[in-house]
Amino acid sequence: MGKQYEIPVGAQHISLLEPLHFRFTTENEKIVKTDANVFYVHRGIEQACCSKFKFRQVSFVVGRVCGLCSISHTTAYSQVAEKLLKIEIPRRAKYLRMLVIELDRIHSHLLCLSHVAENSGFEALFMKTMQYREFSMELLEAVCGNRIQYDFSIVGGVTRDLKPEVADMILKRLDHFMPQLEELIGIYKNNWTLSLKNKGVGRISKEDAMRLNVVGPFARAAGLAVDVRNETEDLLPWKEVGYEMITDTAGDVHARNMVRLREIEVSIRIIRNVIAGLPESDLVTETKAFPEGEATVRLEAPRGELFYYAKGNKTQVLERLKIKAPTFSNVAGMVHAFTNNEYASAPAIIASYDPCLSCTAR
Amino acid sequence: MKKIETSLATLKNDLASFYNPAEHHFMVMNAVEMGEKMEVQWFFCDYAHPCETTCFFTLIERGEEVPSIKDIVDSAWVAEAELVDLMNINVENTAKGFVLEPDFESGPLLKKK
Amino acid sequence: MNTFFSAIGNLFKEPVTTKYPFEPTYKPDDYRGLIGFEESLCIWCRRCELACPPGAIVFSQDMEGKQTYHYNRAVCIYCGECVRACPKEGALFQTAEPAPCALKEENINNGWNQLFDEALDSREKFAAEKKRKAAEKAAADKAAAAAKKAAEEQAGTNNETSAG
Amino acid sequence: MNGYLLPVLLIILAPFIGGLVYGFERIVKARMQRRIGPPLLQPFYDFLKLADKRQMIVHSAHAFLGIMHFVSLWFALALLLLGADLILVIFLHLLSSALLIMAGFSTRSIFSHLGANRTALSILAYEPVLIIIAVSLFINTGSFDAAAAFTSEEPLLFKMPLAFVALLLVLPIKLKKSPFDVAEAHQEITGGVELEFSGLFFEAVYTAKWLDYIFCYTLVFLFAGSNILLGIGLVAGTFLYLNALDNSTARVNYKQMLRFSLGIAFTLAFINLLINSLT
Repeated sequence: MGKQYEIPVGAQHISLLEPLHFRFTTENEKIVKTDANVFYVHRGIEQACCSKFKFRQVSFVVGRVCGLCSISHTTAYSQVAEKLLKIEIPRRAKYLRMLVIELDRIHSHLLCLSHVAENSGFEALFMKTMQYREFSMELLEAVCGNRIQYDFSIVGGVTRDLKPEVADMILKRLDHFMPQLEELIGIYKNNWTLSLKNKGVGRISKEDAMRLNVVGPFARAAGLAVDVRNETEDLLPWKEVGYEMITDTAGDVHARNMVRLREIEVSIRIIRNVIAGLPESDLVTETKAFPEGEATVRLEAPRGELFYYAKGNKTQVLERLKIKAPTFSNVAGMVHAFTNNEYASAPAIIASYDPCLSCTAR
Repeated sequence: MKKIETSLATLKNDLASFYNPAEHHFMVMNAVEMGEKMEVQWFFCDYAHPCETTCFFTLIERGEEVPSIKDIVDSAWVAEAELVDLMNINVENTAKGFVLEPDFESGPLLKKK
Repeated sequence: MNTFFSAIGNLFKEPVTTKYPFEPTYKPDDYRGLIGFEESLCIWCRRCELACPPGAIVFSQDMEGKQTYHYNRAVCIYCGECVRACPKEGALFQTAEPAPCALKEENINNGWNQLFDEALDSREKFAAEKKRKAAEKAAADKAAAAAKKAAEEQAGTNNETSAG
Repeated sequence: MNGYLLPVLLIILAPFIGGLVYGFERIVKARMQRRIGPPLLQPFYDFLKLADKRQMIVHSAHAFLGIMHFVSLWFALALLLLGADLILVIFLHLLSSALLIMAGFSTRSIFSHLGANRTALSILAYEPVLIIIAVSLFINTGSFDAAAAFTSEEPLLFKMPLAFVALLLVLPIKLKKSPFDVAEAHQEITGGVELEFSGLFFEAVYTAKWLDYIFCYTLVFLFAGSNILLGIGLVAGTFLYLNALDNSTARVNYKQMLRFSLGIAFTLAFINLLINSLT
């Protein structure tokens, strides 16, 4: 029995992008116990949404909960508000929402993959992934007019239409990206040193994933088939545009990388189908009603299941808005999966969870 | 969304008979202010397609102790700790100070009087 | 192994990074940039101010009732909600021009807060003034009416008396 | 006297040349990642910027050990360039690393401790290989002096190619390059022993890295004997190899590193030694 060391990682650490704090108890650099504190950035967004902002403005406020999954938050909120207002949005708006969500998923997954590479000590792959990610940012800018804060969904529909030349540009860029994606899959799959760092590391079994209610690619890599796109179809018709569940069985960092890379392929397919089958209709359903009653909405953000609960009281301001971010569900699983790993692989494991603490703490 | 009313006394029995880790997925806990009382909610959903969201809820007085469901749902401690700090609800066996600093004024999400 | 040789191969390729401030980056034609305002078309309904999520638009009003449009590019989130809310085509529009950086001298945040409060104040004052004027006018009207009535009554009595 | 002019000049200019090598390496690395990269003199700009920083020291012994690390490394380099006994040079180099390890353990920072720990482990990984190279040198030239290698007519590379391969395998450990940069590992232990140094005292550790470049490339140069063109070729090849390797691998953990260097590099060097001593 070696001497126990306590290694604090965070709230500021080179390998962390987000303000979270882990305290690892290690024996000869082997982690035996983990404590976590993930709430460093409580911003009171829920309180602001229920007091300061009108319900139509809230979709812009919740977009600021997170920079990466901005569109997921705005869409989820818009859907919950539409449920409260009891309106159905036009089909074209649904398709456009799916388009932007999937483009966003590509860029979020590539960002996560690049950070896994960086935290494994593979700076060149980080640079390469970031270089290949640039196309998705430009496409989002072309579609939404902004690189990060899309402000694309509003209550009742979407703000902008997809211009034909932009649609052409998306298809062209996706064709250009396909060989690059193949190259990335090759590197992440076959690079020997990277597999030393990633294979068998940060494992979570399917039973533990189920017991700890893990969501997103984290759960799918462990073989737990949980994806909101597979479960709900009332709000966005995912199956119509070629959604397919991606799972792996290993449950380690490598499996998470592979799940993300293959999900990018699925996203590309969805985007192509959306553009091919874009229905003609209005963009927004206008209504003069006020939100009333209770409603919940689930949506698959890049990191997993996003859950919105809202309660309206027939005024401009909501009574209560509850946001559950994907990382919130993963906290218990995150803490669990560190045990019996080398401290040296801890940064790569953290990055492979793809934690989004701004979402979690709100 | 299916809403099932329960009470503090029967909550644990209800959840134990309902919750099956292979079928259901615990999402989050939530509390809504209803005047003087508070509505505490436990959200579950299915892994199946089409999925159904189930919500257990109960009305409590302010300051009343809510039983913890940690022994039924393993990952519930995060949601419970969040409610304790943000909504100032008294949950069994859960200390303050996970979501906010321990010396922070508790209940920032409560409506200002 | 492939990565090893591609790393050496990369030595002979152009860097993919752009020298951003010195050469332009990609920008779509309909980039969400600064909000433009055409005063001659504005109908002063203030719907943009109500719609704006961060409160980057405010109207002040002087004592004659003339309104002035104020816009803060540092508070604006370029969502275009004001343009959608505008009932008059062309009065508000979104340009593709990115906002310039805010300088310290502009005092853009505190100055804006002050301006915002002052604008609301000025409107309240105008409303109060209007109310006061209306009340005055009503009082004057009432007085005038009363005077007229009195005069009429007077005249009536006069008539009566004259008649009598 | 004339023969000493070049080594002495090299010794005096070593930090400066090392800085240039480092600056050039940053450009090459950036190009390998398809970036533009910093200007060539960036290490010196960093140096000047660091000199301007507020100096905070953990305790005086810590700062002193940092400076001594630099001084002893320079001394080891000087002896190597002057052609002194290779065993002496290697042990002086070991001493300089030991000083850094002591500095690392003298603070209370956990990252500094881990860094010192890992530095000690990496010494365990590369030092045996260096010693075996020195012994092979003795067998081949009849002397431990580095001067014997510098003046040897036939390049040592042809006599002990496996030892050269072994050296190439352990150099990433010494120069803290992927896949063996466990001692520094900024994503894990944020620089390790360097973490607690600041300002002017960090300069010592920072510049010592530049000296390490010169030290390692001189070791490579040793294999060319008196053939200067071959020597330059070897150094350039090694430089390219190190950077390409750095850009195509992830960091392995210290156990894998030890297994690799003691299992493969050490064996290679040892086989070479056996062949040399038998023929």
